[in-house]
Amino acid sequence: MSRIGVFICHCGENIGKTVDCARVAEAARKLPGVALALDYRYTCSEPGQAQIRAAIKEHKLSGVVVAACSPRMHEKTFRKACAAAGLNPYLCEITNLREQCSWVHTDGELATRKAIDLVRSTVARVQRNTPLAPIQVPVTRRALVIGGGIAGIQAALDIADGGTEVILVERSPSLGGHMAQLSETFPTLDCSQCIMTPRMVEAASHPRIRLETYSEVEKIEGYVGNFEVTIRRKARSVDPLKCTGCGTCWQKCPQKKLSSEFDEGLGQRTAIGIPFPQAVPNKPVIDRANCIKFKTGRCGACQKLCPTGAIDFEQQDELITEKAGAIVVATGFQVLPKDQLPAYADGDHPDVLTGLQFERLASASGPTAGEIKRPSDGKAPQTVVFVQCAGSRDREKGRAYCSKICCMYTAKHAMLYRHKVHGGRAIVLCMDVRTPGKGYDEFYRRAIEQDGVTYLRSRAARIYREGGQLVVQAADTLNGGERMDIKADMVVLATAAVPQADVRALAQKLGIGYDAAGWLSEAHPKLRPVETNTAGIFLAGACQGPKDIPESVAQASAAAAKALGLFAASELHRDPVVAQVNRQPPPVFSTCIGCFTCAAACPYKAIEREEIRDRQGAVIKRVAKVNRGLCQGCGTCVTLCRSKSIDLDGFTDEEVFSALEAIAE
Amino acid sequence: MSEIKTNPEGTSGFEPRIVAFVCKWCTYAGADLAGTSRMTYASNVRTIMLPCTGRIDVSFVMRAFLDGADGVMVSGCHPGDCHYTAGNFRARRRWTLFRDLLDTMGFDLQRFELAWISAAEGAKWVKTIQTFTDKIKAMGPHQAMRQVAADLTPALAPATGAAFQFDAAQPVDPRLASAIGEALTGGQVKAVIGWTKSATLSRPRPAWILSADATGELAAPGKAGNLARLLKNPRLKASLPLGVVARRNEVLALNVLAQEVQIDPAKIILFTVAEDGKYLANTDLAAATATVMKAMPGEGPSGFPAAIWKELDALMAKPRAERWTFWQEQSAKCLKCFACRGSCPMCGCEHCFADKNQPQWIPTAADGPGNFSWQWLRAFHLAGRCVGCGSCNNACPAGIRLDLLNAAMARSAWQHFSHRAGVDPAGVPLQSDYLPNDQEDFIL
Amino acid sequence: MSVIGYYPGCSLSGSAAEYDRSLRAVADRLGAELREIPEWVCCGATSAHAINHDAALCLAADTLGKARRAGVTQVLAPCAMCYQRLATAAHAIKRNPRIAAALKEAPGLENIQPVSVLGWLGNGVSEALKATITRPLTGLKVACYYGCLLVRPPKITGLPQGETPRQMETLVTLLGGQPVRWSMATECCGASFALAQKSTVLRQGRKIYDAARQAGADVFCVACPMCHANLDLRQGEMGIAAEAQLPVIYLTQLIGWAMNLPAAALGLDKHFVPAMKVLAKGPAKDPAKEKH
Amino acid sequence: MSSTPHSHSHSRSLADEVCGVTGTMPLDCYQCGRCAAGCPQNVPGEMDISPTRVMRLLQLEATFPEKAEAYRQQVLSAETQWLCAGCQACTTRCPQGLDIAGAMDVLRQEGLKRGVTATTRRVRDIQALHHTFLEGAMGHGRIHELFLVIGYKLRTGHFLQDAALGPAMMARGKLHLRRGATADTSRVQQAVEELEKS
Repeated sequence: MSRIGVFICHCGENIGKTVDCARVAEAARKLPGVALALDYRYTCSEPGQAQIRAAIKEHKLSGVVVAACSPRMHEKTFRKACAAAGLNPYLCEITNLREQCSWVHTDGELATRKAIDLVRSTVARVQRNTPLAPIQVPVTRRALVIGGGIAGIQAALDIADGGTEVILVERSPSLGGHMAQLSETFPTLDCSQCIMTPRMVEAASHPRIRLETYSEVEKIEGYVGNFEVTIRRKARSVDPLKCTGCGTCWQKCPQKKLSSEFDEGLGQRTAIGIPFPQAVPNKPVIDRANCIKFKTGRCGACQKLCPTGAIDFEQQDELITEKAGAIVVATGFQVLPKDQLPAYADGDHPDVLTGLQFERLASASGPTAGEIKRPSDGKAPQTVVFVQCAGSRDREKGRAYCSKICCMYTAKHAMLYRHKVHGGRAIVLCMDVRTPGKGYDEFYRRAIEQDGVTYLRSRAARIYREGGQLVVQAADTLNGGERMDIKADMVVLATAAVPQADVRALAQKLGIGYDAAGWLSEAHPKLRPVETNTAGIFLAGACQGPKDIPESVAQASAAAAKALGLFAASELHRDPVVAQVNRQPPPVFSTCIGCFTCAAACPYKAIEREEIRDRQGAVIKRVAKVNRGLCQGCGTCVTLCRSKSIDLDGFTDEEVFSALEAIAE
Repeated sequence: MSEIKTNPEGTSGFEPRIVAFVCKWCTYAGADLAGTSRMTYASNVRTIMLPCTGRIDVSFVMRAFLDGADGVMVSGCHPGDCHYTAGNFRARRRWTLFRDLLDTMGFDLQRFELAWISAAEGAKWVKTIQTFTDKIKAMGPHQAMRQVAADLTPALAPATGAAFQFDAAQPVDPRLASAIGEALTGGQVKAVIGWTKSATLSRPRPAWILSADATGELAAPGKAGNLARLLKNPRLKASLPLGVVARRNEVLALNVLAQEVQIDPAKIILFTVAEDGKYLANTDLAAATATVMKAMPGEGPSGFPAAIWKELDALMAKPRAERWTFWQEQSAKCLKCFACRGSCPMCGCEHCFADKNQPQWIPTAADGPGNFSWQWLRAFHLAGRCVGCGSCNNACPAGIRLDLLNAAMARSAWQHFSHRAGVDPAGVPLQSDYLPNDQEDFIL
Repeated sequence: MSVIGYYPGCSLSGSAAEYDRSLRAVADRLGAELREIPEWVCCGATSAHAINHDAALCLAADTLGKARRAGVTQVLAPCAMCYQRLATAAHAIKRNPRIAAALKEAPGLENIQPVSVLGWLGNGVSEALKATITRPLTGLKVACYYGCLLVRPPKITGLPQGETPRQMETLVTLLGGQPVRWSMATECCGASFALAQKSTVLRQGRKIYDAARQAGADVFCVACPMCHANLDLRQGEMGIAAEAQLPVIYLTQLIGWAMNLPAAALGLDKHFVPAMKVLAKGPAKDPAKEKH
Repeated sequence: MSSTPHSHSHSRSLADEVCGVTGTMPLDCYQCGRCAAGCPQNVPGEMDISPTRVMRLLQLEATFPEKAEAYRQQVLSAETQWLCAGCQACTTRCPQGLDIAGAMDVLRQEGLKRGVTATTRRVRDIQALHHTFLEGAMGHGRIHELFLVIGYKLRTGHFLQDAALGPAMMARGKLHLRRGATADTSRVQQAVEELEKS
């Protein structure tokens, strides 16, 4: 006869307010196989856990049921407590009385009845539980970092400095990401590239970091500690080993009028070249879509003039596979394209800019060498209107969230403009100004108090042209909503930060979650902000949600710490929730008949064929065998097995059936 | 502790019992989110968490119903979001077939809800549960299922139908006999499975021919039966390479067995015979398959007498309740003799789930729940595998229309997945496979 | 092209007679049958929804019911106001079954679909239309003026680009004309305030006129009797000298003209700001012109 | 699902009325002012309070029962809702998806129902027009423009307004002396009564 201990948590008022915990305990006591049932105010507290440990020893419990919050919250806590008292942690199960009972039901009677059913069910299940031992798996001491922006670079550097190899994959030809595009950074107004480029060089020259620029992650297999990554090296059409980065090719390239992505379309580039002068690595790439040679077969100037003969028009994409123990995802964000804002862009008026375009305009290395000139006629704009929340906090358009960085960079833009165009008028349209952060609010006030920027509390209705003149329709909501049509020479839209267009595809390759907007999901919003739901994959930077530079860097270091922690152990202990094919004494050996319906369905190719032989070595029968290292415990095989010869530890058919039958009683 | 609120009308009236099977990564997390966001919904649902929708066995669903659930919901990650990459894709196929089986049996699908609910969709969880609960409340208790337990008078109508074709044994085509003789003497085969006169029955019975001079016992194969089932015989190993007198029934079955690694086609020679008993050729499985395919219509499930589809249509045309009663009466006749299992070339398990008791997959008694559980699960295990040879019908002493359920599954496999059993020895088993765009209009 | 229900609405049988006339002429040339809804009632316009929500919905819904009994599933409402009211009713019927019930309408009323003149000409007609163009509006600079209700609100009209519609431009281009790029295409003209709150109409009208003028337009192209009236009747009052005034032409009139239909058949002689002198610039000779 | 917001006051607030008719909740307004910024009538000499302020007053009326009466007076007696041209620009642009133009309709009707509206000349004119029009529509099923104008002038006494236009329009066949076709509206009238009852 089993001896189960049942512990019902009030969670202060959270459960106790709706569920009559005493009654639940009373009902539990009556269940067969239950040795004791106690209700307690905070079972997760130290005294609460002590209560469990004591009971295990005193009553020689064969199993424990904790009826409390969601298992996703405290399962580990309570299983640890059991282990401490010498009970196998997998003989402890959680009943969720909070997230899925007391918090979501208002009727106390019905909630209490439900609680009793759930407890009864879990008790029945625990009686079928078997002790399990964690699986040990080896760890590959190499990290993969996806994305070469500031977050990716920081994570790579920290991991490498921690003594582990890093492969840093960046899809564009150079490291740097958005930060390399910025002019100055808030709240210090120090030049972005001055602080960014040294980091890029450091990453490139680090003995333990291997750069894979102009490359993308093609496929990911395996599991924590043992990922196998396929990387596509896109054809640069330039042999990086021969190329010295002398620049002859891009100086001589006749195709000079291509709009520069790095300058957000405000500048021009050649068909071969590096995205910006400080690019790392300093090796050019041929833009095959626009290269005359590739389009017409003629030209080839670069090849003729290259002193080292590095140009290779025949170069093909290359697929390489690497092993990695941990993965840091740092793929960043993009800004909402203007054409998504028809009411503002006025048919893509050249003088309506995105924030990122203004950064290029204000940047000393930008197309205007840092002078604020408006694209249409190169004149210095006398009135500039900065429009915040351009696409953000727009429930109707499915972007209810705040892009977080715009308030600060808009204040910065307005400041920079006032510094560069003396006597110019800077008007900011905002709904709120959100400046939490060290020195942030002081910075924003400085824009008003020292640099004379005008803030108008309004969301722009529409931006249109009257004759040649841009007009911004606004209203001063602090003055009863008085309408103001502001004539502007230039408009800067603080366009919303949105997820990378193809982030969902990547998330699906990695098997990690993302929210409705497309931001990657952390394992827990408060307690596990840098982990994902997939062990061994961590998040850094704006791929998780809008973040400014210090936050991205901090999270990158956190992700690095997580990865290093993983590498610190000689081998990993994985949850033993894996499938296994039954084995029985001869002559049966196993009820498996080796139809391998399971193998065909296993997403991890974890099911192998085992041949059972007699003493003479003749094959007696062929049966399925699960590779415990590869198996991730989805249980698809178990369901498909007709002879019911495979089962899933931790979720066995018996456990499920007994839980199910008990619910019905 | 503060006062606990109770609203009286909440506790009065019919409170449906609803069981939800959800995956750990998406729906369970979504349900937690509903809690942390303090949304509220009906308290009728009892949730059972599993790692993945791929783990959710249709037997769990049926057991929940048999144990008195008025509604069952299954939910997991949206397609493409599966934590295990494709568990939900396979589950989707399983549900498509399962729903068609339930529908054929006249089970009310309104009581079986499916939904994709992500970890971010707390609101969707609330809406889905609430709407489902309200719906079931309106529908009332699940009477149909209670009926299963009740003692039904079996339908004693004589067993008739497309698959019942007992024809007297005819003399064998001499060319077949001689071909077999040569193969045996020439040593291409150690033994041949064929047909011979039965001492007791008018129709032919299977026989192992071990020598050329035994070929005299051969009789022409009838239309019924399927020799492939003899390949389950332990004698098999000693008899390889083996010859098989093969009609469409055998050829299709052998393909399924090859697909499921139960036979090695290289070690089997087929003495193919036309439907009229004429000997065609002595070939390998691939060639035999080609011949059979030519004789079969290019569309629709493989095997099965053509007449059965009309019978199936007629059944499906009946009101749901009538279908349900029909099948209850059919399964009431079952004696649990398992002759269907023994005669089926596909039932190759040495230890059938029906004989397992930890856990017990089906109640062992030959009563309402016991029979019903065996009948539907047997049919489901044949989904995408049954080649419609009708052996089970011929074997069933109670004359239960097993073939109709098999046919329904075969049609479902064809209609939704263009899958035909036994035409490709290398093909992936129906339920192990999936296409990202498999139909799913029935999933919320 | 198939049969479509026709709901002229009050103004097309009065002040917007030329809209009605030109629309019928164009439909005729396109081989489209307009089946006028028998016993159609006024849509209630601004006033109904302004002071009596239920009346507004019932008036419009009643016409939808009559359309169903006339055996059509689509109702063409050329007047932007009528269209918007019918569409709003259709939308409300979906949300609130009480309306149909109160009108003793059988279920399914929500399936009757109001169609705007843009929806009608946009969907598939364009091809047929191309074939009928024999007098292209070469060189004619057109300010396509949608006003409000043809496109707003998107939830009702189903046009996602509520801010920047382009259907009229597409059609005008198809006619060989030259749509100008301007920024007042969906600005409100003051609509029903012509009587009770004229200052609005004059102020808005002037704004719209200036924008079109600056954009170098020769004519306004409209699809709404109110827009037409407010712009055509009152440019003088807006303080615009006669020679500087811009003709205000219905979309269907422009199409008819491009189809080489006689001006009179299109009611092109009915405007306060004469339209002919501008149109006559067109390449082909105008048979109707001699009569004048 | 109990996650839809409700007003804190117990009696039905104007916000509740608006929510009932438009299905959108004024309490969701976060006062960004985009409605006011794009409103053609929110200019000096026209609307007396801006649409965004109207929404704010609705929020206050719903959330401060103790001062609700004062707020209600203030918003119902505003000219704004009467000067709204119903151009739908606000509804189209509201980032919170609120039907602001719809709210204006509700406010006019609540005002009339409770006998609290602005009483300025122009508001009375506008009301006169609406009533004349609706009576015409409900009465004869169709609007005859000449009779509409005459009816309006009788109501308001603006006999000379646009006097010159009439003949000019007749000359162009845009205005007829005799009433054209009419249509039966008995069904509509019954329906309206029924809806008003419930």
